[in-house]
Amino acid sequence: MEYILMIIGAVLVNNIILVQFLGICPFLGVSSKVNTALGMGAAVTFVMALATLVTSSLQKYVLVPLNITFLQTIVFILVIASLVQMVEIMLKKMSPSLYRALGVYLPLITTNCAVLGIAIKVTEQPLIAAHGFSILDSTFYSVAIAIGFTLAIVIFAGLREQMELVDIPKGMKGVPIALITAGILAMAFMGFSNLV
Amino acid sequence: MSKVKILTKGFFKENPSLILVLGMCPTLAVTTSVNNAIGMGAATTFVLLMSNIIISLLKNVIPDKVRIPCYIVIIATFVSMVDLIIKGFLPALSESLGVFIPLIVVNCIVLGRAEAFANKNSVFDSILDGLGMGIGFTISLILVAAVREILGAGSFMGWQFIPSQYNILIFVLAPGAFLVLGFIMALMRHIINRVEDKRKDKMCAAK
Amino acid sequence: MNRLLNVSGSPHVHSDDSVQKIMWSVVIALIPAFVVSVFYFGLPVIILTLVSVGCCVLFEYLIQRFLMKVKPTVSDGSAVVTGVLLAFNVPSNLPIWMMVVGAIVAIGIAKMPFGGLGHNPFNPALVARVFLLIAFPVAMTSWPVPVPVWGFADAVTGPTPLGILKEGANVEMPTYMNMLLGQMGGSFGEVSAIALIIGAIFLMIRKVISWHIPVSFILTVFVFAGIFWLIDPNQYANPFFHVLAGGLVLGACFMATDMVTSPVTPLGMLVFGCGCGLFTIIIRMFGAYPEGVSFSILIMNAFVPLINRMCKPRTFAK
Amino acid sequence: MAQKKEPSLIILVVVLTSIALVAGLALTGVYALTKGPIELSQKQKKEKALSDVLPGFDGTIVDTVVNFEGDDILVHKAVDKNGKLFGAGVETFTMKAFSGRFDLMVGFDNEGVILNTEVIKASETPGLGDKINKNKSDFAKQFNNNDPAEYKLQVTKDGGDVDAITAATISSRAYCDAVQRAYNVFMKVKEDYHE
Repeated sequence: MEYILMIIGAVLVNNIILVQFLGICPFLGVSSKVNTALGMGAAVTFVMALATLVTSSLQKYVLVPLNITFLQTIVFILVIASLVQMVEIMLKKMSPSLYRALGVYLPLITTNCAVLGIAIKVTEQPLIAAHGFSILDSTFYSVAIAIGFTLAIVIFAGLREQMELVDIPKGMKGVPIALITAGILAMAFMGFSNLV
Repeated sequence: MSKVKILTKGFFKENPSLILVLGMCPTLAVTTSVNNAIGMGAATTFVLLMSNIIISLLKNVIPDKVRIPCYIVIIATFVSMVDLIIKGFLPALSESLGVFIPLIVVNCIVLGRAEAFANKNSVFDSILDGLGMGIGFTISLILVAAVREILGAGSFMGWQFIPSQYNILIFVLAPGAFLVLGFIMALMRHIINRVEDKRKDKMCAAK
Repeated sequence: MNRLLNVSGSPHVHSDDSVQKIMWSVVIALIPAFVVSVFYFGLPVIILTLVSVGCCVLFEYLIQRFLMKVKPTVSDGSAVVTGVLLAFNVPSNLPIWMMVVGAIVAIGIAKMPFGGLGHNPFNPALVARVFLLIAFPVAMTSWPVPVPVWGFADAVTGPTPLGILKEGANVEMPTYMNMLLGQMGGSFGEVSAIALIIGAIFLMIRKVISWHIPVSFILTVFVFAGIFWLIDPNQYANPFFHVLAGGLVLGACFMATDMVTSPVTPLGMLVFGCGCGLFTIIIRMFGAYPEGVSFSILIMNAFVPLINRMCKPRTFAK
Repeated sequence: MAQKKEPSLIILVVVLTSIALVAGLALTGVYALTKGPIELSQKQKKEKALSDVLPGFDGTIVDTVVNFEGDDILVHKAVDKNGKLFGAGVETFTMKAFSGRFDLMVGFDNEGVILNTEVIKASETPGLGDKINKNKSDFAKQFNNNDPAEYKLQVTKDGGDVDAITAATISSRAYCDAVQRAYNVFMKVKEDYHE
């Protein structure tokens, strides 16, 4: 039950883009087509789960015992950057078809603040109070967050595809109208507040 | 390019967040109050300046192949320093900016300036560039924050001058961030279009 | 006519005359509900509606004339409909200036930036309503107690039936008869289910709206509320209550059916209606806000392009 | 991977390692410099909260961790010069807040009467839920000098004695939840306390 609530919370209530403002760059950049948005979502989910698994393990077994949590930022970003590289190389070798589908999005993920942001956030306070800081919880949460990311980016891509077809006033075209759409979407998502 | 231009191009014409659409996350997230915006702007400017200096100093030492990891390490170091300093001396600010201080690492502005400017130019030019971009970023943060704080909380830098029953709460919440930024960007583009139209008219007239 | 409305993508209807006809039909359909609200809430209803309509028309005119520099199209009546619907979605004691803010939002944020009528992905009146709800939570949730026209409507405030359910206030629930006729707390246009249904039937006869969305929306709410009610009748309210309470009938018949912001195929409309119903129940039962109709329609508005994509007739040759 | 024109792998590794090394050293230096102030500011904050919730107390503070319903809760027991329990500051929390969680410090006297409450960490909605902070409204003050044994820690709408913040019932309920948890923990501590 706790995990179901966690999923709802991460996908709808604290949607990473519309509520937490993380990962806005890919949200605005890679959301003009529904198919690309889906690809990006899948790639982010994959990397995020992996990254959170590794970073929370490092946090628990290396940084905290050695009392060097002040190196957190630098360690985490290096882990994420090299993970992205590794995933790219491995995918290329092991599953060329998946690589073709996700490959172009992978390098973009290093600078996607959602991955680093969530990796840091999950270390700050226990996700389920009674569990304390748990690697399993963190990884699970990051997958749920990534699903929320995918949901938001796909909905948004649908809206933008439709907007391509109509005449948006000159000054509003592109990023401004995208931000206003995101604002209205964020309003709609506020209906979910305190769902869990 | 003249030195003055290197410094000032980030203020308006190449404003990193309002024109180049970089660093959107902090622009949306920490602009609930002008004080937060100034803090975030100053922190980012510091990181931008320091990383620009170090990277332009080391531009001949760092091999091309590993430059991105090197930049990331350098940037992350300065970010962690800022994080520690703010935590130690400005704990209230650290609490309200939260995770967005460490996230300066992935702010595209910083890595972008390293790639696009600092690794090709002299140290002095890189200092100007870093300062200019940082100030431009800070200006846009303050602009967004001022609109949000005045409309949403009826105050400016914590000084309340509109009674709370006239506050439009939504502007300090998530949707307000998107709306305000969207309209400010539209306004900027409108101004730029107008200026360019006028310049074209002048040139036509001169001919 | 029906065919034209169902299958064309936006912009839907090219001749001004048809848009006008549709819009005025909607206005006529809203008159019964308006009369009932005036009966219960008195003069403020008339004032707020006039302010809302006037501001919507004025802002649309100003924006088109001076910002977009195009020929104003306010005569198509769409701004009037937005104004009336927006006014119907607020408590009758809302300060006038907040109503003006709502009109600015409806026209200046939800409609014109997207290019005007036919291009806006979200229903303008709903965007404004949700904006007001988030911006002024106190003013937007203190409802005057309905008193027939000879009383003083705005003297006392009381909760809506859904508010009673959510907040557990020690107030008696209105009877079903009162909820049907309109003697319950609430935004002034949503109180009388009967008046709204009469209007909706009129629109269906005129073929301005089709039955798909209202029926699937209300049915979904009924079914899910029923399931919860069967599980635990003490904790969850009766499904009839959920259908009559709050803005469900108004939302399902007049807002969700807005042809610009709803799917084009009948199947899509059914999916759309079910989605609205599902989100409404989720928000009503578990969310922080007592009423979920406007949020759920906005969310489903966002899904419309995806629904259209899924439900479009397949092309055979590829 | 390695191509002909690239500099040799060794150089790459050397450069990267030395940069990382210098970075690590520099960071350790800054850390050493800021460690004091960071700990000091955190300690001051805790101490200030503790002295706010235990007004007029000067004696020794004994910290214990109490496991309550699966959560570890830190209790600062206030013991006066004679070894008698003066009261305690309980670091409590709630998961029912509008934004998920907030943390409070609640002070009790040795009878279990609430002396004072203080928000440690909360991110409730600005303008609404953040009125739980004392500088924004008087909401939190109504808890003071009440004994939860008689004073029902629920908002009036739920049949309790606490007046909720207008339009922020959830934050108000969460506050009650956190205080109730603190009270339960304190009563447990009080039972176990042997002078």
